[in-house]
Amino acid sequence: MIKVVFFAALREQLNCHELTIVNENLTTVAELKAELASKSEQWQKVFTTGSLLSAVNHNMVDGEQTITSGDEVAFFPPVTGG
Amino acid sequence: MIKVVFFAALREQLNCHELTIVNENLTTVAELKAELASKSEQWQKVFTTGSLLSAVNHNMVDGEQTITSGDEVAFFPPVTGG
Amino acid sequence: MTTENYAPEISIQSVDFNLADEVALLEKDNAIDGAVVTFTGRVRNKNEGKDVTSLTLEHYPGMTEKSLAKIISQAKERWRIGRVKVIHRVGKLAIGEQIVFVGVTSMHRQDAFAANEFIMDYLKVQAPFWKKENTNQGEQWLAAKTSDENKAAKW
Amino acid sequence: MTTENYAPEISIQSVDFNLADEVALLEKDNAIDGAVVTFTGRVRNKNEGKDVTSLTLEHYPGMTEKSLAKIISQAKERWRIGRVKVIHRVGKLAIGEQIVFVGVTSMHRQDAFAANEFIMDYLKVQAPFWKKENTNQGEQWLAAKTSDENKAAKW
Repeated sequence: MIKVVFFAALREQLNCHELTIVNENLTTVAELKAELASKSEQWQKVFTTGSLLSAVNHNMVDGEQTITSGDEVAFFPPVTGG
Repeated sequence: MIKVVFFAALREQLNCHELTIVNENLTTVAELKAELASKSEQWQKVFTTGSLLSAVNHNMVDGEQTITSGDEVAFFPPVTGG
Repeated sequence: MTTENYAPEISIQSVDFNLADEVALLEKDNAIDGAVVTFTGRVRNKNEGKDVTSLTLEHYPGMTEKSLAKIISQAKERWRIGRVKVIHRVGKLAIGEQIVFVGVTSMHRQDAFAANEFIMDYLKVQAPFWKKENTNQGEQWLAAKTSDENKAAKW
Repeated sequence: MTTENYAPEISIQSVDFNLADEVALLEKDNAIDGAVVTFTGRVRNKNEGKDVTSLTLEHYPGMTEKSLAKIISQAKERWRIGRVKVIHRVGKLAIGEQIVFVGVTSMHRQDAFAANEFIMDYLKVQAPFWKKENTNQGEQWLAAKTSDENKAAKW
């Protein structure tokens, strides 16, 4: 079970802050993205945005990052704090 | 007439903050320094210190700087503010 | 990992902060550090020609603290600095309100200057904050700037 | 030329200053500048292994203001900055007391960071201030540091 969270513009575009994925066959962030993209046309569009960032357990990662049950995966646009 | 002022360690070594020079033949800061150095052995010693800085009318200058009557010339050690 | 792990160096808060109080804490019982550099970022009234009326700041609780702690720890490895404080506000902020504070002390001034700017440059590209701008032409999420990426890449 | 010509950007004073008040003045009616960088220099309790008990600061009235005005004007030519304030204290100062304040505002943070450090680096080698250190081994005038010359030469 993977907890997935979305922030900022992404959260608004998906109209979703958090969801849980139970597919045990997902082993990387890239695979999780593909799974999420398959949900609908809107999700497809959002998850093919090149600038999307991802984090696993609060660390910024790239698509190759492996994930396991219990992980928290986050997707969000480039950050704009400060 | 040239007003000459001294600061910090220099002022203490010379035991003098300010004096007036009336020699009208002095045309540069270097010449003024030589004139001051000739006052005594102590002044000679102080004015041959390589690191001495000089200012004419509140602008940092080198020995080539010309001076004219009415100028204020200052001599002091390297600055240590901040 | 709780926010308290990072106290007192990091604070994410919706309430305002007081510059003088923060600097007093950095200096308290700290006679060894002669230099204090502070950065304060505030909501500007203009951005790219638009009149801004307010900002709304969102962040990723947990990851924010972790990423700031990592940035501070990198700064401590690179420069000889004493105390550090980073405050970032979240929620809705009006024009002129303080958004972010970075304070760094050091024995020698160049360390505090460099570390402070480094922390700000990295915060800008690595800490999970997002700004929504409320303008006279509606609201919109700010786009990240390439110039910020370049500044962080310089170090 | 009177000191008033440089007001309110430069102040040479024996009394202490208040960081919060100075920053408030830099920010007042200034919603265009989102960045404020401050540097505060204080009397340290140690210098080159000696226990310092106090400092005595001497300066060259008239030239001090002129040299600081020139440094500020150079900073304004080199960076896009808004407001600047430089305060330097003179007279006898105890450990922990504030010696110098430089505050700079700008629209973009790198300008305020660079201009502030530039002003401090130039002040250190060009403004006519001299420090006498009162230590447990007697009093002595501080020697200028080559490292300060090198820092100023970098710009």
